Amino acid sequence: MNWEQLLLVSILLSSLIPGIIIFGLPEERHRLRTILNLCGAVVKISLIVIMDIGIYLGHTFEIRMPLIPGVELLLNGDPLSALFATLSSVLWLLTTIYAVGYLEDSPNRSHFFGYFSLCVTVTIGIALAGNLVTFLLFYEMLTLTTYPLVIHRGTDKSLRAGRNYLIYAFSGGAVFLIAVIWLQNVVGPVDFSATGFSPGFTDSHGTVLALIFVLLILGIGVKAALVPLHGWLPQAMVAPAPVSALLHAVAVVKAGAFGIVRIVLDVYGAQNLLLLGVLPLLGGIATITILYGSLRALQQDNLKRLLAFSTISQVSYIALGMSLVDQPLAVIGGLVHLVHQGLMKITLFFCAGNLAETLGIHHISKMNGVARRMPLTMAAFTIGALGMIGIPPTVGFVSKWYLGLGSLAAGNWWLLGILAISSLLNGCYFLPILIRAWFGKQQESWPEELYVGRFETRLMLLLPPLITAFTVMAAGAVANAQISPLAWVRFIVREYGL
Amino acid sequence: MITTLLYSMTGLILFGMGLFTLIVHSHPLRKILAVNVMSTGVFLILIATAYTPLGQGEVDPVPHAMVLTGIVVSVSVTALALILACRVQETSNLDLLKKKTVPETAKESTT
Amino acid sequence: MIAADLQTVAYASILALVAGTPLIFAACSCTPFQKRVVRFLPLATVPALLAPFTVPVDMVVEVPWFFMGGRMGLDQTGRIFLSLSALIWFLASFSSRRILKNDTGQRQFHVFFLTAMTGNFGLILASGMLGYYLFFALMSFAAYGLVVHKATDNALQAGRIYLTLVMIGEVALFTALILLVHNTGGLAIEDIAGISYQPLTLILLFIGFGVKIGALPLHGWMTSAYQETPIPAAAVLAGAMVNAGILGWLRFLPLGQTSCPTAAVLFIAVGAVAALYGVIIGLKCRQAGAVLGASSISQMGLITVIFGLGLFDHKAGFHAAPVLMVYVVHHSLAKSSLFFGYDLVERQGKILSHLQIAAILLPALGLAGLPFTSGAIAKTAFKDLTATLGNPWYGLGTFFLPLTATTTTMLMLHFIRILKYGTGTGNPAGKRESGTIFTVSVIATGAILWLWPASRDSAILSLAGMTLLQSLWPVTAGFLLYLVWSPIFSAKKGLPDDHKKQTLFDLILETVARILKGIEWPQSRQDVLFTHLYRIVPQLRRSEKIMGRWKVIGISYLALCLCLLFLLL
Amino acid sequence: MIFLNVDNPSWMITPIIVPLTAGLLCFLFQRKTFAIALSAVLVNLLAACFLIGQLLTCGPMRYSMGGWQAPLGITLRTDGPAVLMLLMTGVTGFAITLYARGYFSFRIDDPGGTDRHQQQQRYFWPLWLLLLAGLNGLFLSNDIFNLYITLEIIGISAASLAALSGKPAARLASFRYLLSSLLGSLTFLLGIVFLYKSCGLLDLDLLRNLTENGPGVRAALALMSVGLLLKTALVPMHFWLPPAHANALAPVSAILSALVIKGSFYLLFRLWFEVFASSITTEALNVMGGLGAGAILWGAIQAMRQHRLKLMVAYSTVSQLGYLFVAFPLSRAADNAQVWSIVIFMAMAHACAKSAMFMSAGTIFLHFGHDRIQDLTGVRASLPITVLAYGIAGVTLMGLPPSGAFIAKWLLLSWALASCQWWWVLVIIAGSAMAMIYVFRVISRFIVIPEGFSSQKLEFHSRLLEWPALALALISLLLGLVAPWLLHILAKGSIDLTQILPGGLP
Repeated sequence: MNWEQLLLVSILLSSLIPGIIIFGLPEERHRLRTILNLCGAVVKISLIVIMDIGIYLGHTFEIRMPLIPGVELLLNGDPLSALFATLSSVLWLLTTIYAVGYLEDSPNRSHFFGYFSLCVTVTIGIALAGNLVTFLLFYEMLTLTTYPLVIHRGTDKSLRAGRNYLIYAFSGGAVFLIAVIWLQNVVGPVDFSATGFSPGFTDSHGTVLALIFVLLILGIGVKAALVPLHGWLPQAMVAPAPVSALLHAVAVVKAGAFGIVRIVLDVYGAQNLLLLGVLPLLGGIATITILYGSLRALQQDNLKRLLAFSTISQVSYIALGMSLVDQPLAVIGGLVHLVHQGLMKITLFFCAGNLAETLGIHHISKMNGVARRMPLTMAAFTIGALGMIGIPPTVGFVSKWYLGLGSLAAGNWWLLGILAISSLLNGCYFLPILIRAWFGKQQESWPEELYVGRFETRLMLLLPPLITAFTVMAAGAVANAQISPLAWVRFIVREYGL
Repeated sequence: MITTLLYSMTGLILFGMGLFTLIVHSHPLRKILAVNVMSTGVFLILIATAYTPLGQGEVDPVPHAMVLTGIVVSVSVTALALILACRVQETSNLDLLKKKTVPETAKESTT
Repeated sequence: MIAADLQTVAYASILALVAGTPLIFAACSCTPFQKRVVRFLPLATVPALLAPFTVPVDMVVEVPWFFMGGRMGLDQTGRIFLSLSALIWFLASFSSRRILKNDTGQRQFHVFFLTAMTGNFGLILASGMLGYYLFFALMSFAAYGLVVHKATDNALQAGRIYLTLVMIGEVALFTALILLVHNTGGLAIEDIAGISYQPLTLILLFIGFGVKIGALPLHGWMTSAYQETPIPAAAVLAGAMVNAGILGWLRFLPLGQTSCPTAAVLFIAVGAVAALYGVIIGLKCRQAGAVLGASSISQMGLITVIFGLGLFDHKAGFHAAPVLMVYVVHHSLAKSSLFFGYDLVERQGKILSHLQIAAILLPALGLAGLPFTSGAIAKTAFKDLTATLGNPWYGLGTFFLPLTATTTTMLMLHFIRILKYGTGTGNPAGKRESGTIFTVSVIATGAILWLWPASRDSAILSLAGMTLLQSLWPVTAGFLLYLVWSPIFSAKKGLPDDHKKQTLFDLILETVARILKGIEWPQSRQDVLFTHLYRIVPQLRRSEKIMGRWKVIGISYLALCLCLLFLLL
Repeated sequence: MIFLNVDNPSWMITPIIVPLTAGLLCFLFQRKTFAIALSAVLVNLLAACFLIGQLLTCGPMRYSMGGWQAPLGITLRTDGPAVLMLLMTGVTGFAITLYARGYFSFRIDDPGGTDRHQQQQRYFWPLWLLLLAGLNGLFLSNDIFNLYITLEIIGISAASLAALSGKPAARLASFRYLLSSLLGSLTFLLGIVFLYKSCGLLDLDLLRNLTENGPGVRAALALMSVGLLLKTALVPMHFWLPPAHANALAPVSAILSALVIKGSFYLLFRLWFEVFASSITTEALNVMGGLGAGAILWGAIQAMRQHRLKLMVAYSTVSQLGYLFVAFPLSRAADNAQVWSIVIFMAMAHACAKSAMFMSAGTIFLHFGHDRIQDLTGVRASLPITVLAYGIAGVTLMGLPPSGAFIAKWLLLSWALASCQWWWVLVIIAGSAMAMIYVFRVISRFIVIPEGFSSQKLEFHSRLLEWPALALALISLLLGLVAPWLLHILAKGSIDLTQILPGGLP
């Protein structure tokens, strides 16, 4: 085992081991638990950064483990996985800090943080998966590890949400499994590679491969919350805020979107997909999802529910970018949105959690004038929301810009219109919130003011959204710098030779 | 040949009768007896296979060995079945000799 | 070599400071030192005031890491715009630091004020398309904070209309930029020169910047926003930020390099209608700010016409560009002077003295083109332009221009009338300072066009006797007409309030919401499904019981035996 | 010393003799029974490992008991599937033994306990060891009549074990179990009679070599299959299984569900795919597959509606068995070794997972005094490891990666798709989905701790109750990762006949 392989394994172990230890810790030892969590997160980030550098310098990170003929587990660090792994690990650190603050004094924290760590381990596993079987393995485990988090509150509502989540996720998983097996039957074992499988198969098995592609997208679309497979996501917002943040920005939905990227870029490859002619389908679904999510978000009064619908809409940008896979600019837009959406959405969820945890505000109609009570939180929220709309210099603009250029380059004028409409709709549901919060008059006292102290809320709750909001601005403002999500995505696209 | 066939057919008929009783009658004791009749039927066929007309060669010893073993098994199984039936009767207050159906609710003790 | 490098670095840092200083001030106002920061508020504009005179023209500094490739520089146009804007911001920042002294939302106001300033300076410096868009958005959204600052219902309503239109403008601009970049392949503004525009791009550019200048279908925000914004902020809104729209057009449809007759007709038509329509709106208004807003719609209409004239071909563009600049300078200074005057009135809280009325009349009638004012110079330049372009545009100068002068005169008289009978709140804190600012701005309005080399020809031309006469009669006509309108207006008590209008966009949003309510599904549909499923549970139990009966077992046993025998034999 | 050689085939009697002897000893001494049982089970496990080693070094072996050669004598043999089944039994049996120890001492130490518990323990060990001997015999035996004997031994001891709890329901269930088991073995015996009548052979290797199978042999196969199906509890003959498994003591349930069922299935599979492979028709395979599909769906549907934990687990056994039969019709798309690999993976994963599940259910029953699912909220707070074990085992039942069941399902789906028999795909997926529902219906109760929930503090914790279950669950989950190794063992095919019988067929 060389150092590259050791690094891959230790990346996975750096959160797995703390997770397992935390399960065994008694409830009272919160200090040790916090230290373990944070150490794990920091170690993971450092290891992943080392891997990033290694990948940039051209090292190969690969572990193979054959199971049965044609089925092997393969962990592989390529630029794309580095992107997702870095995002997840960084956001995990912030979410952990946030969760420690959020769950202060609440019961069952060992359990919660244990699953939290497992969940991130699995997410990193998804990032590092080097073929469809490994991806599937971690993909299914992700459902298992997030389920206890979704039902953490234990109310009937959360149980129902959990039930629906499971039904959706496993149905998707089953379809995905069938598709993966079928694909293997047709083209043999496929590792993720820059070109996808050999184009010869497309000539001989065109219809079947197109059908398999549809099945793959359907299967993965459940997690990516593509309409009409999105039903679980708005319900799952009954989970505690850090979990929602995790679901929406770090792990589940993101894993789905990442899966679409993998399927499009690495399994099929641009060449094959163009020959098969299935890309308009993906583009169509993405478009419908973008519009539908925004339209439903317009109706919501519950803040987290609104954010959930907004996620549905935003994540589809990634799928949209992938549907224009032959256009490097669109691919850049889609890929970079993977990071950008995560940053923005996690900010918004942190802020929503702060409002709920500090003042007991869950509904937009109760938010009048809240910015005067919690200016920093709302400032972060504002940045996140403006990012969602796509106002420069936030990162949201960068994604939309590339997507727009890409869709034009592909000659799809109407996609530009969709982007414009989506921006408008985003404005329609985010701007009223901002107006309420900043300029609205507070009518009565807050529903339940839970925290009174030096800062507007607990420091551990306040810092993560501020950091992410700052990143949303900064990553946009220095988008063209040597080290930025955009730069890395350009590197990826270069690697793919697009 | 006829002899073999005769024994075999008798064995099969015994097996069938046993099976019929096992299925149709619900009384535990009858069921145990039915199983015994069935095994007797099988043994009969088995013995019949060993039959060789006089002077036409040696008698095949294997079926005999098998039947002997089978009888031993059958006896022990019957003993166990009887014990179990008695225990069932003890706890469910059924009279073994009276014809009364065994309640089938045991499967679901609680709902 | 090193010296040259050093020089470049120095210029670059000056340029960065122009936009950076207000931003730093904004950041500082978020800290506890806010009070001290506010005292030095005008300092934020100092780099912008100095930059036009220190940084060489047409220098471009590349900042590759910044926001997808930043470029900034100061060309001739930018220089004029920057000096103009810096002056107005400078005056307004004096004013605003005093007026808001006792205001509770002071911090919020200053953050928005300074951010808008950053945006305004930044967009002038930007010489990349994305940079322009970035600062333009920054300015537009920050200005929203200024509009709704009073947080009254009226202010919020005005803000809502403003924000809706800004959103539409932003999206249109975004789309237009993507189309442009797709066409040109580069992100620098110079790349635009000489490309052929698609009709869609033209329309989107018109919408994107038209919102800012209140071009005709997008004018809805102007009257109410000008009224509700605190007056110093309104002064920059009307004097400086509006120009961002013009500059946007100049940047993205460069005059002298674009020839696009269709667009020209569009611009001219829209501008001409707006020039008159603005006055009609304004004459019905009852509040000074709203009247000024309406006047802006009208004046910007004229500027749109000038711009449209320049779009015909390259030659027209070359002629139109300087005229446009003259007109912009004139309008900005005059309009901000009017706002500063309005500010003074508000602070005084009582009726103006005759001297003050005379002082306000100078920029007011200047807008109408009274001889010896900056307006006369600007209009002369306009007329000159139409003369150069020949038929059919000559008519614009001879007929249309006097018409607008007449109507503008009416509007301005209406404004002064409202001021005179209006009741200011009275805020003696900044009264003296306010007076100073007003004086400075009036002097600037009166003097700058006379001193400015670029407008010297027109200035001399405007002094010719014929021209004097030509520019005098419309004013007189307007004066007389207003004498007629004034009693009618006083009689009309029941005119609708300026704010209670429902915009088209509200209607659309409401309709969408209503439609969406219709398609909302019941939350419990999954639960309904499950209840149906639970209904078969007893049947399941029964069938399992049946399968446990010995008879059934026997039958299935026999069936299986027979089946296998049959299949295997 | 020759006896101790590694390549001596007579080693293979160890897994039969040792448990048998230990069972007798337990029965005779009644003291230190756990020590005896534990050592026997340990030896059994070691022997299984040894036999695997032997198989890997020396290839398949044959051993004639008492020196009597086939066709007259009784032979044993080792090959890939057999040793893997031995290993499965060894591992599961070892864990179950430990668990049983914990289980009985918990009940005996319970202040409210009675002599009854002591007595149960006394009978449990000998019966369990006898059962183990029978199972090992079944896996190793190469003589069809001997197989019948082992089946009967298994049947008798299993029925007695099932009755051990002494509850009326358990006794009745056990009686039904015994009767159906008898019906099954008699049918099997009738099949043997037909077989012997047609060809006069009992040795499996010799039977396999028959060039032509007459109608007698085919009829015999049909009868034997029906008998074994009855013992395997394939739908629609599963009636005896859920009550028997659910009402037994927890370790007994684990044994019955994990091992006993596998025994008869293993035999059936051997008959169909090795011995009489040439006489199998596609229609017959399809019928078996259809029954398997029915089992998957029916078992899962019934499991979903259960209110009691153990009954639910028992029905899930009915469902999981179906997967083994769905492999039948797909075998045409693959060669024999691959079909074996499906069955072995499925059986091993299911054995470990199901016993872990029953153990967990038993532990919960012990601590809470009931197993009503709806009243089991928040069990995690008191029994975290048990719940974890249950959850992991559930993951295996659902066939999620990297469990052994996943590998099996992967292969099943792969062949189903390759041979365009998509209906099996639908069935398999539907079965997994329903497994998800019935597993998570329980897990969500277990792990949720609603607000204001006060967990019962349990004074007494037995590690033996919790850890064996977790270990088995983990094995079942990680089985997929050692798949190459298992495949390697499995690849050591059966013996070349010319080697055994230099004289040719009699």
